[in-house]
Order: sequence, then C-alpha cells, then structure tokens
Amino acid sequence: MEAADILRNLFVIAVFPAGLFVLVNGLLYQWADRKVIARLQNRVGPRWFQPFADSLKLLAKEEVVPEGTDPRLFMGLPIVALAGALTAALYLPIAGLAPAYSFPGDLIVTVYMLSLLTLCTGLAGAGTRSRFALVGATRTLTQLFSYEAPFLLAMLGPAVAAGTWQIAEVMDYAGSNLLILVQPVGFVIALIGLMGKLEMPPFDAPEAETEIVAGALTEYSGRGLALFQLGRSVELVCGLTLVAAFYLGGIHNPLDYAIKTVGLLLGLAFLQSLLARLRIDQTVGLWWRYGSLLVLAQWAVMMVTRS
Amino acid sequence: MNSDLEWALEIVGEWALEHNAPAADRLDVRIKPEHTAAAARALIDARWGYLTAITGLDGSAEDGQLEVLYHYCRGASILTLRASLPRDHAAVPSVCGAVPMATVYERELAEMFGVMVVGTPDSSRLFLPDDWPDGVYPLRKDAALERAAPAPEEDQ
Amino acid sequence: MSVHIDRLWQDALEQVKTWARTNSPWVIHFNSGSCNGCDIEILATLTPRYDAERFGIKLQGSPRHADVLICTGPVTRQARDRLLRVYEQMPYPKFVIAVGSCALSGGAFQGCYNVVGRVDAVIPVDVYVPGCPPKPEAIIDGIVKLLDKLNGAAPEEAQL
Amino acid sequence: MSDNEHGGSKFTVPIGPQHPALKEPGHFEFGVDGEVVTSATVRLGYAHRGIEKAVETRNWTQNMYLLERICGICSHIHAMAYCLGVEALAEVEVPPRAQAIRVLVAELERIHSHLLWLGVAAHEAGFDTLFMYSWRDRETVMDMLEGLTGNRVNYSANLLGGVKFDLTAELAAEIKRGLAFLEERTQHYLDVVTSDELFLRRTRGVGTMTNEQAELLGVVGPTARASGVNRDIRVIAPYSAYKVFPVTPVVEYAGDLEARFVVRLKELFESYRLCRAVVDNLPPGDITTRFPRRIKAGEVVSRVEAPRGELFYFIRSSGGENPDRVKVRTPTLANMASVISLAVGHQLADIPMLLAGIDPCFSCNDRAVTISGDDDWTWERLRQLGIARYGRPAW
Repeated sequence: MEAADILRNLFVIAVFPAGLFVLVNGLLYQWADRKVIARLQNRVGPRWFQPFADSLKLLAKEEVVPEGTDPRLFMGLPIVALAGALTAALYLPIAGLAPAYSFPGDLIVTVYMLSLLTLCTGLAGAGTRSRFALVGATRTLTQLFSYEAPFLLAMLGPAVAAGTWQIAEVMDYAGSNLLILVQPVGFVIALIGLMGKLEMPPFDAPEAETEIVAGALTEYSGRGLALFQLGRSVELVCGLTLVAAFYLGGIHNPLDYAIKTVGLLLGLAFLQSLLARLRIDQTVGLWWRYGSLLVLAQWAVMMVTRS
Repeated sequence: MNSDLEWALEIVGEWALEHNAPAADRLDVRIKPEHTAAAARALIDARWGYLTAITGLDGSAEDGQLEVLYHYCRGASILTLRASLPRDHAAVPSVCGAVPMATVYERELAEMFGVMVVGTPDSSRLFLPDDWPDGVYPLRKDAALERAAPAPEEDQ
Repeated sequence: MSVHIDRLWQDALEQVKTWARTNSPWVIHFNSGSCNGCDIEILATLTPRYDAERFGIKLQGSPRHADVLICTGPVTRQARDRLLRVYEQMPYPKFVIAVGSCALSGGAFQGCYNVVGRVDAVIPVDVYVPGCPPKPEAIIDGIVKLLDKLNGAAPEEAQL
Repeated sequence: MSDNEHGGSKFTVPIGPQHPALKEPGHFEFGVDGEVVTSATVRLGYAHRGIEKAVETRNWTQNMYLLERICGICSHIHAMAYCLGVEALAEVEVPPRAQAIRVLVAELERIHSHLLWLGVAAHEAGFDTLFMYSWRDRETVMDMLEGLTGNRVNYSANLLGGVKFDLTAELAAEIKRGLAFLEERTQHYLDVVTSDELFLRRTRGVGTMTNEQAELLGVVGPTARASGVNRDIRVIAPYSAYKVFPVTPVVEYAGDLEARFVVRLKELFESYRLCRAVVDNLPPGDITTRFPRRIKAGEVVSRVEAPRGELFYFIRSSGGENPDRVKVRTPTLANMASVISLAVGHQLADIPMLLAGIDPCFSCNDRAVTISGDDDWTWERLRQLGIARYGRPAW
C-alpha cells in the first residue's frame, strides 16, 4: 500500500464521498425536509444553516451522564450509530460518482449498516433509567422489526432482477431498464420503509413528543444527542441514494444524483405533512399485514416473469 | 316555585326541616346533616337532575356553625340542600353512593373546611400541596394561615 | 508566539460556539400554576402567523434537550420542587425566561396562601417578559433579547 | 370496594408536560384488584392558587381581575358569570346593548376555545398540519377580539353593570368578514375530522359514554352533548341576552371521541350564526350603568355555559364591600370527576381507551407507569393488554 493509496483512502473516507460531504449533504437535506414541511404547513420554516447551528450548539453543550447508566455504553452508542451510518455511505454512489468501495454482497452490508443506528437508539433508550426512554426504546425496536423485513425484500427485488448482490452492478442493470415501472410495488414499499427507518411521521410513535417526552433519547444531551441526529441525517442521504439508485434508473453523474434524491425528498416531506401519527400497534399491523404481503406478491410476479 | 321545584320538595319532603324560595327558580331546603346521603339517593333515584356542586360556608350562620350546601340542578331550577354542622368536629355522610363523581367535591370540602366526610371512597388531598400542615383549613374564616406560609424565599 | 496563536484559536472557537447558541435556542416550557393564558400565547408563537422556527426556536419535550426554560405562573407550592428539578436537569449553558406578570411578581395572585409569588425566588431568571398575557411578539422579542445578551450586545435603554 | 391503601396494588399514571387545555396538571391513581379497577382518584393542586380565599380579601370590583384569571382560555365567561351573579344580588338592570356585547364576546371566546381544542387534539394524535392550520385560522378570531376589547387573551371586557367597550361600525364589518372566512374553514375541518381515515382510527368508537351514564354522572358541556344529553345552559336556562338571541342546541348520540369533535365543530357554526345576529341587530343605548359599592346581604347562584361546559358560581354577600364567599365549580372538574368515577368497575384493559377518550388533552397521558407491588407495568404493556383483550383489528 503506497502512501498515495493510503492518502486516497483517507481522503475518500474522511472528506469527499463518505465523510464530511455526506454530513454536510445530510444536514442540507434535513433543512430541505423541515423547510418543505413548514411551507406546507403555511409557516416560514428554518433558515438554511439551522441544522448546522443545531448540531454545533449541541456539540458545545454539557454532556450529562445520568447516574445508574454505564458511562462507556452511554458515550459509545452514539459513536457506533454515526459510524454505522457513515460506513454505509462508502458503498453507495454518493454525489453521482461510482461507489468508493464495491464488492459482491455489499448491498446486504449497507442495509445492515443503515439499521445499526436504530439498534443503537433502542439500546440507548433501554440503557438509561428514565421510564419514558424505556417505552421509547421498546417502541423503536418494535418498529425496527416491523419495517425491516419488507424494506429488505423491496431492496433485494432489483438485486434479484439484476442477478447480483453488488450495488454497482445492480445500478448498471437499473440504468438500462427503469425498475420503477417493472416493480412499482417494490418502489412504494422501499420509500415507506425509509420513512419507517427514519421515524418520520406517520411512523414517529417512538419519539412522540406529546406522549413520551422524547422517546429513547430523553436522557441524552450535548454530544450524544448531536451524534445521533447527525447519524440520522446521514442515514437520510444514504437511504435516498439507495432507493434512487435502484428504482429511478441508477445514478450516473452529480446532476442526476441531485435531481433524483431531492425529488424523493420532496415526496417524503409531502407525505410527512399529510399523515397523522399512527399508534405503534397500528404501525406493526400495517407492515406485517400489508407491507410484507405486497412485497412477496411482487417477488412472486418477478419470479414468474424472470424464468 | 315552578313545577320542578315542587316535585323536588315532595322527594325530599320527609327530611325537610324548613324551606324557602329566595328566587323564582331556586329553592333552599334545610336538612339534618345525617340525611344528606338519603336525600341524594332519593333525588337520583327519582332522576331529578344532577348534583352540580357542593359548597362549604363559614360565618353564614349566627351561632358560628359551618354550613354545607348541596346544589342540584334540573333544567333552569336549582335545589339547594343546606346542612349546618358544629365547628370543631363537623362530619357529614358521603353522597358518593348515589353520585359517584362527588368524591372530588367532597375531598375539596374536607381539605378546605375540615368537614369529615364519612364513607367517602378517597379522602386524600385534592388541591392543597403535600407539605401543607394538617389541621389548617384555609377557607375557614379563622384559618391560621401564617402557620402554613410558603417556604421563606431563600436567595439562590 | 504560540500563546498568541493559542488565544486566536480560543477566540475563534468561542465565536463559533456563541454563533451556534444564538442561532438555535431550543426551548422547554414549564407551567408552575399559571392560568394558561401565557401558555397558549407561547404555543401561538409556533403557529404560522408568528412561527418561532424562523429563529431556530424549537419546543422540546425533555429538559435534557433544552437551552432555554420558559416559565409561566406564580410558582404554586406544589409546583415549586418540580420547577427546581426541571431547572437542574437542564445541561449547562441554560437560561430562564419568566413570561407573564404572574411569573414576575405573582400578578393577580399576590398574597394567596398557596403561592410563592416570583419565579426568581426559586431559580435565577435572565429575561423578564411582562404582560398578562404578553403577546406572542413580546415573547419572541424576549427570546431575541436573550440572544442579544448572549452575544454580549449591551441591551439598549428602553425608549421612554 | 377494597380501599386502595391495602387492597389491590396502586397504579399511578403521571400526566405532563403541562397541557394548555388541561387547566391543572394532575395525577390519576387507580386501585387495582386483579383485573378490575376498584377505585379511581385524581390528584390536582399543581395550579391551585387559593383564589377562593383571596376573593374574600378584595372588594367587588377588584375581584373581577382575579376571577378573570382562573383560566386563560375562558376568562370572559368567568367574569360574565360573576357579573351576572353580583348584578342579580344588587338588583341592577344592565342595559340591553351591554348584554348583547357580552354575548358577542362570549361567543367569540367559544370560537377561539374550540379552534384551540381542535388544534391541540390534532397535535395529540400527531396530526401537526391540522394543528398549524386550525391555530392559523384562530388568529382571525383573536384579531376580532383584540379589535373589540384591546387584548387577545384575558380581554376583561366586563364591568360590574355593563361593558367597557362599544362595537363600532367598521369593527362590525370586519367581524362579519372574518366570520365568513371561519365558516368556510370550519366546514373544511368538519370534512377532515369525519373522513380522514387515519384520524378516524384514533377517534371512532374510543371512550364511548352512553346516554344513561352521561345523564346520571352529571357530565357537562360538549362531552355530555356528544352522548345525547342536551345540557346547554344557554338553551335550558337562557341568561343575559340569550333570551333575545335564542340558541339551537347541537346534540350527537354516538358518545365517542369522534362525536365530541363533531359536536364542537357544529357548535362553531351555531356561534357564527349568533355573532352575526348580535352584530346585525345590536340594541341601541348606553353600555354601562351606575353600580353601588356595597352589595346588600344575600346569596345568588349564577350558571353560564363556558366553552367546556356548565360553569357554576355561588356568591354570598354579607352587605360589606367584600364578598363573603365565592364558590367556583369549573366544567373541567365536573367532566373529569364524572368520567374518573366511570372508570371504577372497568377492566384494567379498558383504562387506556377510557382515558384517551375523555378529552384529547388527557390522552397525552400515554406515559410509562409503575405499579407498586408485585410486577412492573409499563404503559406499553398495559396498551398491549388492552389490545390483546379486545383483539380489535389493528389496521
């Protein structure tokens, strides 16, 4: 490994596609999301640098470790959560360039990395002694198990159609034939699964502000909270890129990347402001009763047509 | 006295010591404290309106006795059952048998006027804070409020 | 020479921190026995006509997430220790805004037996917003004045 | 009925954060004997300011300012009830124009309170867009109130013997324009509340109270009218100018949370009609009259219809400058007391639905709870018990 290689890897990981760029991009997308929802609710909405100010302020705040929780775990979980989200970005065509690293089977690794954040939030909630956090944690994990299966199946649909587990190859296949038309149900399930993963309304029961204060992250403040929120905004970017790459005919250049991901983001924002919050039992019911069946039907159709 | 109030007078007639009508749609009936529960049961069984409030009065009677007023309403007419109680160990039977919701009014009566409500399902505090000294009943005219003054303001 | 650069670096960091704090004041609202006239005006600041989110003001559920505690009401005895607990749970740096004449001086409930009377008798207060209830514009003006104070700007004398 | 100290294990549901519609944050405590709820109590006191004691140390006019601040959302109706009582005691005849303006401000306050409740209830169910929209429209009625009385909340339009402000011509025009806009928006909300599938999931068939229960338990206001009990003081015992401007009652019969939404929205239409009627034919004459400093001895009961239900005032004067006793029974206390006593005898599994159904501002008690005693209940486990017990299809 010559010095140049190491430098390139460092640059790729730390700055361009996967590191700083994804963070900044995530915060910008978070601002766009909040601004569109606010405009739909007839409000002015935050300024463009609001998420930056929020994160910086949280990083500068005092970190309070409640007694009765293991400090190492309390501090470690946010870091693992953000790291998981950032690693997922490595395998995705961020900013329209080819994925930084690509190996057969990286799709499975990416989807697992994306769900690492939710797992850490659940553990963080269970770790702290506040009972609101406890309820928030159980809800987060319940919701994780409900949307994970259909979301995974929806993602694997195009991979099976392309006959490979490598994101880059699936994207090439998706480039030639528009999968949104071939597998429309898969696209809808993937999009809604993304909303479940990011706990956007109507699936924000785990952090229902009027019901359980702040859900699993009630006890977190300062740096821990900032890392969790950064992780979530990075996950927003990764999720959008993944769904856009598979279902909207692949991402080949930065302009393509920008148009497709922002388009999906507007769709999500519109859905968020339209729908009321579902109770946790209704969310689980929705996913297991309709989500999985639709996706399996989609797969059946695909199997029949492919052979 | 409209028809509703006359009907009401028939219902509580057997316990009524005296009655007068201070206004067109109001009827005051004086009863003994022990009969409040029976009167409530009779009114509710006859489906004569509903219990709308229980008021405690201090300093209304000349002989310094406490007074407890049960207000029942049916349409525009208001029936008030008045019972006067000795000051030091005032006790009155609970009406919660007939009107389950009255526990809240009786708890307020008990903590504000020191009237012991016999048989009420819950006699814990409703409005006053947990650290309120026992025996101080704020709405009595002679309440020793300085004993229960809020904690002195310490400078932070 | 290194000391000079060191200080330069400190100042820059300090400036960034102050910029971040003044641009995203997260708020938690606590009612210590108010008649909730002030509370509905505080909620009104979030609605479309006043929209506090323009200044980055977000209403938070948990004291751990908040920087600014907006306190209303004349602090009844029962609510007194809860107010202290919420204040202590908030991470440093934290600020308190007393909204409504009840929070400032007990308002119409002065002399009542169950009322402490002033918020600053229980916790230190940074900004007072008088009014019964103050209009949403006045509440937002209070938060903006708090931010100016954070920026170190001297509060201009009230024009008589 | 086992006493909850030593009988079944006690089960505490803490409520908070402070909710604007919930006048006093409180604790609900349920005594549980196995599965059946044996006793249900509520603990208030977080906002107890000792008003009824303070009233005895202030003279008749000063009490106006105190009693207006019992509740920020219905401050005018408290002052109006107090004024009607004291004026009846002093046998002072209030000029008809003042009575009409009082009714106008009371109806404007009812519109403002119902729109506020609609927004807060939607916020409870996580429907933030409806919260933002209804509070944006509420600003229209706040502008009217500010134009007429000079203040958005605690407008203190009342005076012993009349009203402080008069209605000018252009203000009347502005009110009518605002009412037209609000009427169209309310029709839209009525459609949303009765048709939006997600919202119906949270309201239809939840917390049903039968007509019989509502009748017996003394539930007041829209909560009672949603169960078919026509208990509206403006209709059954018209006071002040309601004799001149009669009110048609709004009654629903389903008795569940959706019916309560519908009753409050339909009442809005009734309030718009009343406001237009008052503004159109406002009787001429002056707006206040002389009022004595001392009130002769006597007792009076004053009942008015607050936005949340029947408000009961008992005022006793012993001939001095200060009242001897002012008893206030607010509608929230009656509604809460009656429905809490409804909980006794229910299954533990019913509690989440029952508390959620009382009034959306109580449904924010979706908190974790702890049972002292053998095992540790969380709100989530309690909710699952409810669902498992009734096996309702979740979606």
